[in-house]
Amino acid sequence: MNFHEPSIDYAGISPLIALTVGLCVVLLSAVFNPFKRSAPLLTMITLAAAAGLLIWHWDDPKTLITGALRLDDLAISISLIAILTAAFCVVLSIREKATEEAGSGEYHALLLGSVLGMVMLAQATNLITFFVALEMLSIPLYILCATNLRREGSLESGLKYLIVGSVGSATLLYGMAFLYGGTGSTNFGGIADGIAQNGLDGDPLILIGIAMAAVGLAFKTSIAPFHQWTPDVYQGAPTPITGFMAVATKAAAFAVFLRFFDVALGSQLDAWQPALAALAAISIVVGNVGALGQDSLKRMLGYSGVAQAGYMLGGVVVLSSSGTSALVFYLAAYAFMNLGAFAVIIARERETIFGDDIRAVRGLGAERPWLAWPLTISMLALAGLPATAGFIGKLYLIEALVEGDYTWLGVMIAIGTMISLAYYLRVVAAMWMSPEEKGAPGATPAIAGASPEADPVDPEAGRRWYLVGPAVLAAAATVFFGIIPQPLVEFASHAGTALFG
Amino acid sequence: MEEVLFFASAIGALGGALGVIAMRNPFYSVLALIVHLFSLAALFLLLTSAFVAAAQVVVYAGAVMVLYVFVVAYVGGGGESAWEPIPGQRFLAPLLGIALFIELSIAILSSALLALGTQGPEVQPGFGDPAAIGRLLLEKFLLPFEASSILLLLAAVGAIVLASNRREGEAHEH
Amino acid sequence: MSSVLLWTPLAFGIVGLFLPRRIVGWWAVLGTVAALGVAIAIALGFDSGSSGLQYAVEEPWISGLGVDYSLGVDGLNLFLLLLTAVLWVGGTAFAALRERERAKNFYFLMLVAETATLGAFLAQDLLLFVLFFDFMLVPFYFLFGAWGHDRTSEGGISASGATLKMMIYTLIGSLLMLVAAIATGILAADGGHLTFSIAELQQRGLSLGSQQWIFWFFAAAFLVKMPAFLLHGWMPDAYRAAPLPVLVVFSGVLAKVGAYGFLRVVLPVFPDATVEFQEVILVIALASILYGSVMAFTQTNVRLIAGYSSVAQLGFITAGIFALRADGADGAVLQMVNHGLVVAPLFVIVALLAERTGSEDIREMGGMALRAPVLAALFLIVALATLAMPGSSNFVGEFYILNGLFQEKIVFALIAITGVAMSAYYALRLYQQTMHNRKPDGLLSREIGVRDGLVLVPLVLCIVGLALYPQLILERTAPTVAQTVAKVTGGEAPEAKLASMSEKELKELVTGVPAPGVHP
Amino acid sequence: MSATAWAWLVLLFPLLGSLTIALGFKALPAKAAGIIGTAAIGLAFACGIAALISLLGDEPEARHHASSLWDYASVAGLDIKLGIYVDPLSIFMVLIVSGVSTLIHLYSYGYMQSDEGYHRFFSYLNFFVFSMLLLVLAGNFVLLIVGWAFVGFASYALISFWYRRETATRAGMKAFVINVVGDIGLVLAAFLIFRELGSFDYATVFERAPEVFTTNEWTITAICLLLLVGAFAKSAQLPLHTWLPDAMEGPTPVSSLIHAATMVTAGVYLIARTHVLFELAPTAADIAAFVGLATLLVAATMALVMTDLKRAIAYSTMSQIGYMIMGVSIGAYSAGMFHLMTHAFFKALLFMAAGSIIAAMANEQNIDRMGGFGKAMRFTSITFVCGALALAAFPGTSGFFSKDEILAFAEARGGMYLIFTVFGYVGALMTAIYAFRLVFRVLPGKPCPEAQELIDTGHLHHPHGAPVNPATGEEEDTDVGFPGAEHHIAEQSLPMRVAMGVLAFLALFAGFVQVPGVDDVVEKWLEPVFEASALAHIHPSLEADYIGLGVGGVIALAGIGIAYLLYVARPELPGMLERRLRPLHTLFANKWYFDEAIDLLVVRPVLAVARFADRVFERVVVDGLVSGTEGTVRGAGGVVRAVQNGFVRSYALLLIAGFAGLALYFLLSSS
Amino acid sequence: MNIEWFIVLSALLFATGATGILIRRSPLVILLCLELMLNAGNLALVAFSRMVGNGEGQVFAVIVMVIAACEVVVGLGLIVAIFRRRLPLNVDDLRELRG
Repeated sequence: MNFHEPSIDYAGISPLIALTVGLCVVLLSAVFNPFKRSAPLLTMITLAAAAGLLIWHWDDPKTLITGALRLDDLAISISLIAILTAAFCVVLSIREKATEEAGSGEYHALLLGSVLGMVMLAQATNLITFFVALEMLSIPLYILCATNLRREGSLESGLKYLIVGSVGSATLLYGMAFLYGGTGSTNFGGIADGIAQNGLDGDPLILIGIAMAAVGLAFKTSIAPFHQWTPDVYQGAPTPITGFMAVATKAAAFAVFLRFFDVALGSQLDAWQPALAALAAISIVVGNVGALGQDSLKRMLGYSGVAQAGYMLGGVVVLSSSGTSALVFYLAAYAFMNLGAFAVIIARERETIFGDDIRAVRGLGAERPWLAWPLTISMLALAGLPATAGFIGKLYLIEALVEGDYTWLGVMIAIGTMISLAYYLRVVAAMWMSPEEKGAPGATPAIAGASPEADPVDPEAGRRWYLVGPAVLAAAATVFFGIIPQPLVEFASHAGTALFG
Repeated sequence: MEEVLFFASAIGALGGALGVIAMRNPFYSVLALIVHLFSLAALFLLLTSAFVAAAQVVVYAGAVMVLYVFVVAYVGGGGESAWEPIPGQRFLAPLLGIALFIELSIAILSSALLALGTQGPEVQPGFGDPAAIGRLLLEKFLLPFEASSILLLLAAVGAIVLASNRREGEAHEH
Repeated sequence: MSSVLLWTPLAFGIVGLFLPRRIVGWWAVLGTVAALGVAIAIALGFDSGSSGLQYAVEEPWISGLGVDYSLGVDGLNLFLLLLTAVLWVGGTAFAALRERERAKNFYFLMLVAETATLGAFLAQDLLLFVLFFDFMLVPFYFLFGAWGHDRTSEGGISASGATLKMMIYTLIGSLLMLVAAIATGILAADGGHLTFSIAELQQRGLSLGSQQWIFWFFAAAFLVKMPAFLLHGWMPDAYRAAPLPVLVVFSGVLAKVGAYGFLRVVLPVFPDATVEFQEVILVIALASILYGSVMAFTQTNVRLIAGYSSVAQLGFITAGIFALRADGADGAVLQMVNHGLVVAPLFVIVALLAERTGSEDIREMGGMALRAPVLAALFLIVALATLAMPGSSNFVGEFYILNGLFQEKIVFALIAITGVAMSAYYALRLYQQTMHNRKPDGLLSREIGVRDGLVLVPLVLCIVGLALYPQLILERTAPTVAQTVAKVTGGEAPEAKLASMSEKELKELVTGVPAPGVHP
Repeated sequence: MSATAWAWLVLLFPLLGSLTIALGFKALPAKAAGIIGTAAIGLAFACGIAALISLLGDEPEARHHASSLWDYASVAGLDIKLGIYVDPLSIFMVLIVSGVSTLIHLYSYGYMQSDEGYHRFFSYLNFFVFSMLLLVLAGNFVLLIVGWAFVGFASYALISFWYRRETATRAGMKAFVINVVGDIGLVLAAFLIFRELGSFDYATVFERAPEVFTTNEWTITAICLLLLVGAFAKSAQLPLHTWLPDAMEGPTPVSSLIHAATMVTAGVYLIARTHVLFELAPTAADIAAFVGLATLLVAATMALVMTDLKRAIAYSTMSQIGYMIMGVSIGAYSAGMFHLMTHAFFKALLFMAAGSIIAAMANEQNIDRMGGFGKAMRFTSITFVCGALALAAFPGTSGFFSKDEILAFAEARGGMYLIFTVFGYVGALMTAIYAFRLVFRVLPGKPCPEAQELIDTGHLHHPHGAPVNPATGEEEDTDVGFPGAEHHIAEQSLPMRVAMGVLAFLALFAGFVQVPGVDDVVEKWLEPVFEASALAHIHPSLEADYIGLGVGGVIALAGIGIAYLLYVARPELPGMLERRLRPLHTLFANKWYFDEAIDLLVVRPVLAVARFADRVFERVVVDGLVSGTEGTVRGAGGVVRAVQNGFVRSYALLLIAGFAGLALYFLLSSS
Repeated sequence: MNIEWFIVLSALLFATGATGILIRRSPLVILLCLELMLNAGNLALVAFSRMVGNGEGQVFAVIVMVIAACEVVVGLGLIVAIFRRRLPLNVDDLRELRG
């Protein structure tokens, strides 16, 4: 029998290769004692290499291995966001209990695996690749969430994530099956053609397929009503992982969301556009009202993540170049805002007994300005106040929405933002407008953050470079792109044109 | 003849599935699943996909289920109480199941896709045999294939991380 | 020049963060003075004849989104800029005379606030305007919350609560305005080149349908900021929470931004909707006047008396704008400046009184005029200006406003003018209860100190100066205002024509009735 | 130098005086303040004379000049200049105002000496004179309003001069608010004038009015009525008069200057000034006249029963202004102004005399406690009597001629206007009675303790404790410059004597400038102003004049007689009458319940609304708006969190349910 | 035998699996139910692959099996970890995180 080896553009898949190799190396480093401590470093190198290789392909789109992947600026920009987030996560994981629990090597290997999945997902143009990548993204996360083995919350979050997540992917799979059945192809392009050829425009089979695919993706991007895992998992997971999840997963999922719904299902726009718009509106409301009065900061950010996902979904709904650009811009901004916040939360988790409870940041303004300012900026940015990247992002999104005749969704964003002020500013007020919380060590600890086996308090955590550094960096970026957004806008618009010529 | 086989295995699959969700004791559920899997394999054969059927039997009924049995044996599969703490769940769950089934069937039956009503086109003999699938895996779907292997690796690592207790000691070192 | 004015305070603020905390206060004052200098320079170089933009700056900012960094000065904002600069000097200096913790942050925020406010006045790009308009709040949020007064002991709410309320309340409008602004740009561009330049948008124009909803989104933002009747729920708490030096600039300037927004954006860009909703807005304005006045004379807290009186005052200003006549609008602009100039010293005085009596309740004050005649005299002048005593510039402002309203909508004018009578009562009551009548025991009445005097007296001198020569403002404002109003009423009134017109023709133009005795 | 230049100086000096005293209150010694103040007004008077002379230089019909310094507020077609208008009428007023003021300053120089607020007093006083002169010289309605409001403020400041007296501050507030109401009337009138005539300038307005308006057209009537609101508020005509009696809380010189001689006559001046408009709106003019008449009578009745010396005189002021308003409204312009002048003299005088008595009584104003001052304070008593005579229109005194001219004119117009003549004489009778009621109650009879002390020792000091406020009985707070124990007795302070002396002379003899058939200085002088008016040319025949004078004289004597009968010959009679006419007496004594009525109709409703707004509306609606929305949002949050119940299975349930819903939607939307 | 029969059957299995997840409380059984759902997907894939006559569906199915295996492994690992932590093996008792 004859076997034609497929033509493989190794340059094109070099980022994937880099990540894979790095993954294996890191894993091995865990085995050989001399390198035990080198895992973070190796991971950083891997990420840097991958990033470099991706940037190398900036602005020359190509299709790889028999249409399994499409490496274009959308994919690259999203991958870069994911990698950046991962890098932050690595730094923030230094001295994190979870790494010791899981073993530094394994921990970082899993992280890299997840990143690999994201990078692949961002490029996927084929149902099978899509599904595999999605799973490769998720499964390591299921594990990572649970890596703080001594904490019930961590395990619980892992299990919840696994169960609900698998239901999501099963649904997605089933939807894919329908789409494949309807069109006889697993390629996004092929699907589009199939729909046209078989005259399945608006056919129930296809539409249900779309619905199921939408559910699967909505789950990953934590769009209400498929969001319920989000607060619990965010709260339970080790905080660096939460930060990573919050941003990177969304980014990757939105990338494939855009690609899939544009390339494969663009023709069914009329059918799914209103539905997605409705979902966006729902999650804006649910996320924002849910976040009100949450004492656990991570949980609050979880809900806010739901709301933010709602805003971003708007970028998908209008399915336009500007929509895509807006979405990418927002994701980038969102990365900075969130990571800044999480960095500070981690620092406080380690130096107070309050874990991620809001009490942990009381009086921070006076006590630790270098933590207070970044957190403040993050909160204001998430609330979309001017002079931060968050404002520009909202502006960009709303502009796209109005262009796409979805002004009412823009208004929804405005309303959501109003509600969101109530909980974002609550944190700011706690930092600047209330005295520091004095709690005797061993006082009844707060929610998940510090469970019975609370980690030993490190009173200097608030001064460690690997916590303050990232926080300040993220905050600086947030403000910088709020005042000089042009470069980031350029970056994002590439992604837009990549998809819409 | 074909019909008989279909219905037989369909009943087997469905019965197995129902068994899974009906059995109080996880151990029996596992057994029910195995039944289900075997009947699925049979259905695959009816659909002239030998390789998938084979994989089904080997991977699932073989490896995975064994793993299950071990775990059940390890954690001890005590039956669960019939008490339902979530209000409305017991009532809504089946309802949703039925709704789901109805919706999906409607989608299938009301679809304009004519091919659904056929047995499918005539296929050349080699269809679905290991060679064909293998070629596809190595040519068109090389990437997913490789990727899934990496995924297996990750899963393994994860399983170790979660299940092994070697960290217990180390955790207290520093 | 505009850019210099805009960024000077911020620059000083940033530098201030790295100075020793002893001198940071005076450094901040220096910054505000520098800004004032620039503002004055601008005013001196201002060509009072023209109605066009001067000192215009236009750079692309976010080309991808069609947002430009474009500033400019004209008759509408010239004096509001001056007002801002002046009041910030006053407020900052007054603050600098007193100790406060976390001084660096305080003065940094003060200066940030000034830049933001100046930006709102200077911006000539719709989105830039919205951006600054929203951003103004942020520094004040911190200033109120972190340095404000907790009223929980008095059955009120905490400073952070009050400021949060204010924030959400005012942003409700602002965010809707953001959407509306974007919609304006896109609908106006209608597929073509996207721009948010206000001047450009005026040319393009929108369909009545879209104007109608956009109008209300903008109106919401501006009315809340003022605040207008029914939307003023945030004001009492915020005013009671705010630290007084901050309140000086806040109530002096920020409220005006709302009114200014109507003139700058709403009238020229949404003329049809403006005409359509004229009465509605007028009704709101009237309600504000009456309600504000009535509330002002039931209150016993000095801050609230001032607060509600500004509700009434802003009602007058709005009414003047929506008389949609040149004189009404001229009066409105003049009155914005006047009100800023009276309310600011008013709060300085309130601060001084509070320091002397340890209370802000007029029932616990009185009889201070004896030992503090100078303070009393200054207060008296301010009080009289507040009640728009004829002979004060405030009177001229109200006179123009009411005249405009009277000629256009006589009934509204008749109702509005009752507000004048009430203002006489509450303003004088405020003065009497504090300075006159029996002096409660244990109240120490002390004369105003020289350094505080240096803050207060210049402000009062501004009032007196304007009282003697309000024309100073009117003549520089008139051309731009005439043009703006002409946009709405349709009549074309470029300044060239205005200038060439004889006085009698002008009267015809304005009053509409042919001036008797003119027979061409 | 031109008349206008002098006029500007007239304005300048009082302003300068006021500012110098105000700014230099620390540096200047007390006496200096008094001297500067008096001098400033004196100079103003001198400049007034100069202006008069330079006016005399022009042809009678050319005796009006407008002049303006700079554009005050002149854009968008409202051109408002800082301009004055000089003509015989304004100069006439200038002379009265500055002249009387000079004397009163002189008086105050002595009277206020023991007062802590000496500087304050003089700077206020100068400021008042400046405002009043601004009012009369204003060249357009806006400036008129400015002056109008300034005098209002000055009177407020001086009424509540002793600002730690609750009664004083309250009275001040009352006066101010009522005056603001008046201002509003004027402002509205100005708007209407602008709308019809497109200008605020006197010259333009009076020139165009006849062309634009037809007689009694509603607009012009409205304008005049609005002007009247202003006039009534300022001149204490019904029903806006209630502030005037309370205004007596102020120091006596204030009462004599502002609330008798000058400010309160502004209404009269206004009507005379805008007579062009009023003649176009006869209805309005008649309304004014009737109000004047009503005030005249009502006030007289109150003056009959008042036991408070100053308040009694205040009511007489109201009543006299009633005459003037009546006069100028029916067209007796020069007569009205003439009465204004004479009244300024004798009323100022009366107050001064009363003042020195009250001072001697340590601010006791109740005439029941007085008596015997005839012997104790001879000079004062004489001047007091002179004033009373003039007020009672005793034949030959100034009041005699001026009051009579008005009534004669009314008679000459005939028809309905005879009413004014008849009731005018009724008023005159009452006037004579109450004037001499005061005289007989205060001067003759058994000396009261103070008087006795004065007779014995020749000077006064009050050992008996701190003074109390006669109105409320609360102890006075002396350190606000409330006159202390030591008092200056008019007799012993030269400046006061001079002032009173001069006025006494004028009160007696100023009438002779205008004796029917003999000379008519005032009328001649004012003629150019009113020549355009039709009414001004109506002249009572000479005999009519003399009959009138006769009647007037008789009535005056009768009144004095009655007063003598009641208060000297048969002192028990008043009590009897009082019991007989109980209801009438209570009505009069309670000032016809005007205060109560206003309180009930205006003050209470407003306060009720205010309380409602504060207690109910703000809490329920305004805050409700907030808390309502907030509640809904928080409630929604509660729901979301309740659904987030931690059961992974219910999460899955929601997920699948969501999918089912979505699928349903898609199925429905499928073709 | 027509294809739609197979698909409808798969739908039925899918629904069954879903119901199972909703009503069972033992994580072990829930994992089994997940398998049911995935298998339903597989059945659909294979059936469709037969219908359209290309092997892609079958390949997909094979890969899904692998993935399913991975999920099972991880799931079981979690269960063991939970067991180690002496926590009840009942998803209803794992609700420290909520609200």
